[in-house]
Amino acid sequence: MGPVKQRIASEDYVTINVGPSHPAMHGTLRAIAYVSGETVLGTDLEIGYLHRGVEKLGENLTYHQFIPITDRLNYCSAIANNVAYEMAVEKLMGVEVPVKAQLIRIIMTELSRIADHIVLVGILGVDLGAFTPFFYLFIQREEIYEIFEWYNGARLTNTFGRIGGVESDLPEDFETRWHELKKGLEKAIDETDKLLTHNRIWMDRTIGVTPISAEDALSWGFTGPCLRACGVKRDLRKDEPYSLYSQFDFDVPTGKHGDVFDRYMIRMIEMQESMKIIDQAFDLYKQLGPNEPLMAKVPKIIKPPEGEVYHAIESPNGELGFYIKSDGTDKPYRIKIRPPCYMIFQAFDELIQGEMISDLIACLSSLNIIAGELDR
Amino acid sequence: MAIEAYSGDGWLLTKLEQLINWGRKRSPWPLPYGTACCGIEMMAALASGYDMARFGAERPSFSPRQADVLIEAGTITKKMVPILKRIYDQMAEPKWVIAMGACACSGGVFRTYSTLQGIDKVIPVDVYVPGCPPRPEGLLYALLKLIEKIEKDHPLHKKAVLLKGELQHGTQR
Amino acid sequence: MDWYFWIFAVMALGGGLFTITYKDILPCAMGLLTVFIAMAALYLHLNAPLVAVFQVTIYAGAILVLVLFVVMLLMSPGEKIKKSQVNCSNRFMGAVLTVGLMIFLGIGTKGLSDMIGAKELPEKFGNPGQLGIVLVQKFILHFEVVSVLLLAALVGAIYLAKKRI
Amino acid sequence: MDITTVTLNHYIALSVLLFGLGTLGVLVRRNTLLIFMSIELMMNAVNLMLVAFSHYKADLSGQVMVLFIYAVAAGEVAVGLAILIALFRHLKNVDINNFNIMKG
Amino acid sequence: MALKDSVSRLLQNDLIALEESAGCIFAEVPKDKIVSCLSSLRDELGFNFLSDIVGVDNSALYEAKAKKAKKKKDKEGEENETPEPERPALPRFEVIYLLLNPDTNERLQVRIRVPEDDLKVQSITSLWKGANWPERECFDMFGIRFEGHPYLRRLLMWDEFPAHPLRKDYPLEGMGEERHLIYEPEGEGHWT
Amino acid sequence: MAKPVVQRKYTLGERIYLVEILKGLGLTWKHFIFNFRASLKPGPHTVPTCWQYPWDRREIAPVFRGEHMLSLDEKGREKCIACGMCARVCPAQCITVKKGKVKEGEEEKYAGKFYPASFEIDLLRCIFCGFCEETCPKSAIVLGQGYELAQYEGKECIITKERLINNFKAALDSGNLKPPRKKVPVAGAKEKKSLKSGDKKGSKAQEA
Amino acid sequence: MNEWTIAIIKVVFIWSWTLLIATIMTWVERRGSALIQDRLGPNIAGPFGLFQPLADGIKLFTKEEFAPKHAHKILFTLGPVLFAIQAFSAYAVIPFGDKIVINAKEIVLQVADVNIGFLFVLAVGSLAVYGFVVGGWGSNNKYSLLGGLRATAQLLSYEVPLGLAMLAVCMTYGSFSLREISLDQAGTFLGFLPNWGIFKQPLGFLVFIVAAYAEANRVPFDLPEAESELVAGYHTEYGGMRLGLYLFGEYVNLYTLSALMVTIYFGAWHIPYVDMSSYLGPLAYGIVSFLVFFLKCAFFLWLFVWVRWTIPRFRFDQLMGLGWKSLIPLGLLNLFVTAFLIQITV
Amino acid sequence: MNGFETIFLYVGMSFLAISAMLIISALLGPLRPEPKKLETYECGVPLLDPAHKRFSLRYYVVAVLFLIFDIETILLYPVAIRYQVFARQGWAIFFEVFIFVAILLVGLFYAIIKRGIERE
Ligand code: SF4
Ligand code: SF4
Ligand code: SF4
Repeated sequence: MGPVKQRIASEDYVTINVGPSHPAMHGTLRAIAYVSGETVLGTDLEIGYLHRGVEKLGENLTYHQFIPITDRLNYCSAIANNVAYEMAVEKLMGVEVPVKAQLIRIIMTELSRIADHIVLVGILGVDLGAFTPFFYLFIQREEIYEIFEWYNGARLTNTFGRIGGVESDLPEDFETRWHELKKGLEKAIDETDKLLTHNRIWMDRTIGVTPISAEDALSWGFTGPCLRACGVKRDLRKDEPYSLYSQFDFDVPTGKHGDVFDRYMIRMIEMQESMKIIDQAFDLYKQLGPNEPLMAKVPKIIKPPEGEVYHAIESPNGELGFYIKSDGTDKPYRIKIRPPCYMIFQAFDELIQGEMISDLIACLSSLNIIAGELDR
Repeated sequence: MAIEAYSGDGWLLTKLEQLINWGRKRSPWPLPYGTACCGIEMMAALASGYDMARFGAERPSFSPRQADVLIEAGTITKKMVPILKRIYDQMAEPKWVIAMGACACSGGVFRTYSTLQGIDKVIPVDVYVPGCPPRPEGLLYALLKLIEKIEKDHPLHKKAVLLKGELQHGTQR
Repeated sequence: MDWYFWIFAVMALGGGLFTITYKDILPCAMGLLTVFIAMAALYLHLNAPLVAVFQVTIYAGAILVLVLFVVMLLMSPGEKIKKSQVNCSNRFMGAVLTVGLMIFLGIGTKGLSDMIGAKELPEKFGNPGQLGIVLVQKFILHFEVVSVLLLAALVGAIYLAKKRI
Repeated sequence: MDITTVTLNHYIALSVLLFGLGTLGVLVRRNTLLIFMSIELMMNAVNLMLVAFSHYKADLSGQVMVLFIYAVAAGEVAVGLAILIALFRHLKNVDINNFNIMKG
Repeated sequence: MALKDSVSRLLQNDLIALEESAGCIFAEVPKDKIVSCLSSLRDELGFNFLSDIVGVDNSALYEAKAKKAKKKKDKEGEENETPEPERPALPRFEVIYLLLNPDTNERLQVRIRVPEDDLKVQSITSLWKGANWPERECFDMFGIRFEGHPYLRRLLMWDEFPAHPLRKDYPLEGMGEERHLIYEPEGEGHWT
Repeated sequence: MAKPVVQRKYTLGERIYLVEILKGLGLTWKHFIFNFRASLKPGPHTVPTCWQYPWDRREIAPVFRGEHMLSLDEKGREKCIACGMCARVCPAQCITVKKGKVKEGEEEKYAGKFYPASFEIDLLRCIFCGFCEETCPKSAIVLGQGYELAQYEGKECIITKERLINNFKAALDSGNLKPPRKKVPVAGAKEKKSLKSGDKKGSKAQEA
Repeated sequence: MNEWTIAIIKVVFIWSWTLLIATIMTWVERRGSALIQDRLGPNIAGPFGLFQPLADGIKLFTKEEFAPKHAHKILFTLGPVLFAIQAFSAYAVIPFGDKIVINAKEIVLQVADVNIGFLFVLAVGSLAVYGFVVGGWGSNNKYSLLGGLRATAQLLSYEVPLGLAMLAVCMTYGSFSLREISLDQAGTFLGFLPNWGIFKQPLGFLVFIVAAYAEANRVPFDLPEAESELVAGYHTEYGGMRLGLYLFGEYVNLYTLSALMVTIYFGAWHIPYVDMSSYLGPLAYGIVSFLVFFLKCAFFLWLFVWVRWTIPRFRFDQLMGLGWKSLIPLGLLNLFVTAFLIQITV
Repeated sequence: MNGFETIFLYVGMSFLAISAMLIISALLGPLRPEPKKLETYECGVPLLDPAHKRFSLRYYVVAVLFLIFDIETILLYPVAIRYQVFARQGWAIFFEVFIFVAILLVGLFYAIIKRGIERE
């Protein structure tokens, strides 16, 4: 048995196996909780139930063929994965992506960020017993899917973009759709806010639950909303502005205590910030003519020069990085994915010690662990 | 027991069978076993837009004892195989399985060392839903197909045959 | 209305017998539950409806639950108490003692009852209200003392339960 | 309720029988929890007697007494089980024969 | 570049190589010095954020290179008999630590090379708590052992899995490993 | 500037539970009444947020990547030349094409010199990425809008050439055919290069 | 018609009535939740999906019934049975209308008007614990056991405030009999308000309703079956009809509690300011009183559903804290205020 | 007949109906017990340890508290029902009840201070 069990010397515990087929474990995570009464003394985590061998698969597919695989990493925000991977390869090849393509990428990434946060907030609500916000939010998520679908034909796993650009232009009715969506989103976020944020039951359930300090969070390798919830203002969009993010005006919300409530609030605010970014990006986009290039000039078969590269973007969950080593052939020599929740989930045991069983669920949901990118 | 002696097509029993089938097909409680991306689409199917509850498939029951339809949505890795099998085994009869998505059906794009190439290798599958992920409509269509299949079932007949069979073969299993 | 008495008398005795003989603890408790409910029914028969309800609320709804709680905390259903079911050395002695006790008690109470002699039941005997009046008029001091007793029990129980030996 | 043939004696008999069962339970069972249950059985027998007397003698004090007995029984069970739990922590079972630490 | 300078100044003798590839800086240090190097990088240059740990199996790369070189040699003909000055064979594995300085947003990649016959590396879990799982994963995928790791066990594959799947000699579709259906032993008594 | 997260101290209203709960109840009541009214209306699509699937379907995007089809040209000839590009580029390796040489007298059936003697797609494997469509030099293979793919048997999901062509015919009849693709403008790709990059990158365009 | 026939008719009627309400509640809950959540809910089985509960029932009926190996076979079955019996029995003393006169024979619309009235409901209600203890313990499953423990602790904790609220009620009305209490609520209070219990016991009603939600295991107090924590709580191992009994029992409990609330706090079958009996014939009056009573119950039943889909659930310690630190003091306060008011008014 | 018979009739009928339901259900449903099916469900993995290791004693404290307070309410019922009568005789009973409750409140405070009913 693991170190957790060694740590808990007292015999006063019961093990409760949470997962893999547990409603709160999203199918593939497993935590063995050592509880005494309702208090969790510690948890042994077991992951790898969704280890699909993506990295090995990447070594056997061409650079292009790997794009659809990245969709399936963080399936809540597939597009962000695509973009991260494509940008890494582009960096390796030294390709400059046309502005219009970048704008489309930004719009889509932010949309997928909203979609991701919707899943998180909705599921957090469901796990804490409030079902209705999930449904309100999912209606809007459905609208986002609709946009994706009309953009390039798939709802979830878009296989968005190509190395060197994007594969198609925004549909003509994007503007109307976006405005509709924006209205709906604002309403849904507002309703969720009304139903949850100030409800004392919700506050009791989330405030002060599984907090983490900024130092610990950094040491564990937290990134993204979970890190910002601790008060560290770190957002790759601001700090290492890739693509065109430096041109946009948006806020990076930070929390203070790093507890579930802060993580939840950060996501709620980030959704609104993302909407702002999309608006700005779309304004820029509209200034460009219809025949602006969407693709950079890249060879038909992608053969980056020998070398290695690490590139990270701010995915909805945090720093999503791709390390790619190329040996000059048309297949990557080694792809290593740095998924954000992989590092975050490690800290789960430390977060949960001394909290209660119900908090285990709340904490897990608030960390937004996506098994697909956790296990790869 | 009278039911045991059931042999063919008594009117009452046929009606009873129809009634049972009607009940079963109108209330297929799902066990949503969403392991990966397909799970998200399954959620979408359960959510407002498509609302699987209209078919009576509300109340997702995570306990296998209470569920009728195992919706296997997502990749099953080799590490997960024993768990999937166990959950299937622990479901109460009658039970059905929907394999949702390429991964569940055949392993999909993940032809790798750690992925199970199709859940039909370990548990029987009633309906396959190709797609990666299938649209929620695709899942609903599969559900409708499953309902069709349930309709054709002969619950009492099966039971009679089963009981007879057990009498003959003893308890070999 | 004899059947009423006999049904519940048999129920009570059966439940009691089950309780002290069955090998598994939780069914034993269920037996005891039967006894309690049968007793409550008998109380109704005896014009003591209030006592009957309290019997269910307190004995069945609280005391037995407390016992069950401890069962849940300390034992498992698989843990058959078969082997240690009966205290063999005490069995014979227990039986003898019990029979003696029963005879003694039976004769004693019978004598007592004969001594007091039967009385006519007044109208509305056993109405909840009357009970209250009796309680307040005759037993008000006891009433207060009981609260102290309960307090002591509460404090004692919590102290003991929290204490680690 | 008209009671014709069921007399006080019936109740006395029933009560004594129950009391006997309770005693037997206390004496022969080794599981402490069962002993507790048997004690409850005995108390119930006593209660029954009290109520029966109160009915046949047309005196409500008997019923009030029963109320107080409830309180006492509750106190007894609460403390008794607490002691049992404390002992259990020590001995890890509930067999009465093991509880001889009181003997010193 | 300022970063390069400061790194080379800080690590001085320990630095084997400092190269840049596609805008990323890779510093190579000796295997046994990794803990001290990383801790000095962390404490003095502010690289106090560990992004990830990457393991790489270079065997196929070397093979391909050797083949290429041989082909080249063959093509160039026999006149050039003198063998090329053989570089000492590089170790098979490498481990790359991806560091980040959250204040200046500089990234630094630190590389160590691990030969196949000595698959032991000092664990850096004492420096970063977050190094725990990446190291475990590295062990799982490549078989590199991290000494001093609190709980070095397979992470993604199940415990009984016999191979290290990300090594280049492991086929993509596996070698037919199946996870045994572990059912608890028959009969009672196991849990009471 | 860092945006502060909302206040975390409980106000009195929050403290006594009731106010917020009543507010929430009001909100859900609004939804309920709205949807209740809507649900009483006749017609399949009553509640605006809920699509009653078998009778009331969402509009599928014309570019949707659903079940494949093999297209015929205007003269009803099969476009596919069995070049195998799609099979090669497919990440899931689910396409099998067998080449056949067009015999004499069959020219009106096939557009090219070669034709696929058999063309099978294993839908169970396919991940609907659209790469095959994108690569096909003749725009022969197209991903249609069919999404009702569920089958009782796994082998029924391996679709054959007949079905692929039938799909196309059905789509043609119902007018659901995808619009022709639009070329993606490539940076710096001037006139001469456009051909080359066009066949690689010229992807489907979807102004619907 | 002699007494027994009437009694049997009443028993059969009210039994099937509660069963019917429970089934309809299943439907109401599903459709109601669906409409609250912008979807449609079951609408395929029968018109408006009305037969959905029937389908569920048939499904559960014909589902495999088995007890897991490690479960205690007797207790595993006994749990749901106890729970259901308890749930059904509690309704016995609650009225469902005033009275109906047929052939000059007065039939009280209540199974049994006993002088201990709501104490009977409380007593039977306190037996609900057994369903959870026996089922949870008998399943021999960790989730079930934890769910059972939670359920028990919760039920016990909230029984006290419930009792305290009732205590104040009984002080005000001087009776336990629910029929007497209902009859007392005719007319007006202070001249302008309907003479309903809620206006005499507003605080008491608050305590009562919160405790009632907890007793019924409804959100926000549905910890015992907290789906996301304990798979399905105490009925994790249950399937088939045994599960059906638990689910039914829950809805029957809801009905009982709503009826109790209506009887005590909402003027039972009285319509404010209107004295029905003076306008209507004896038969019509009986039926109207029944309908009025039922409509009032329906509101509370709907409230249960409505609240459930609006708010999140508590955590265990918060639940306990609410019960012991807020509700019990509130209940006691209410008790003393009532006592004080009575003291100064008599 | 004071109504109690009817209640027992009611209860008895419930019992019969419910048993009938279970029996019919057992007859109609299939029964295919297999060893794996009969295993305890634990999220799909083998059991880690027995379900019945000791759980927390907080539950016990709650139960004890409940027991005591239940008795308290029970004892107050007889008083409460005739309270209006007593009230006419002066404040004595009011204070009696007050003291009675106050003494028990001490117990509640003790339990809360000892943190018996919340986290341990
Ligand atoms: S089939 Fe596709 S979408 Fe579904 S789980 Fe597999 S990879 Fe994900
Ligand atoms: S479909 Fe297109 S790519 Fe595939 S073989 Fe035919 S012509 Fe070639
Ligand atoms: S859509 Fe993608 S996976 Fe499917 S056949 Fe075409 S290339 Fe292959």
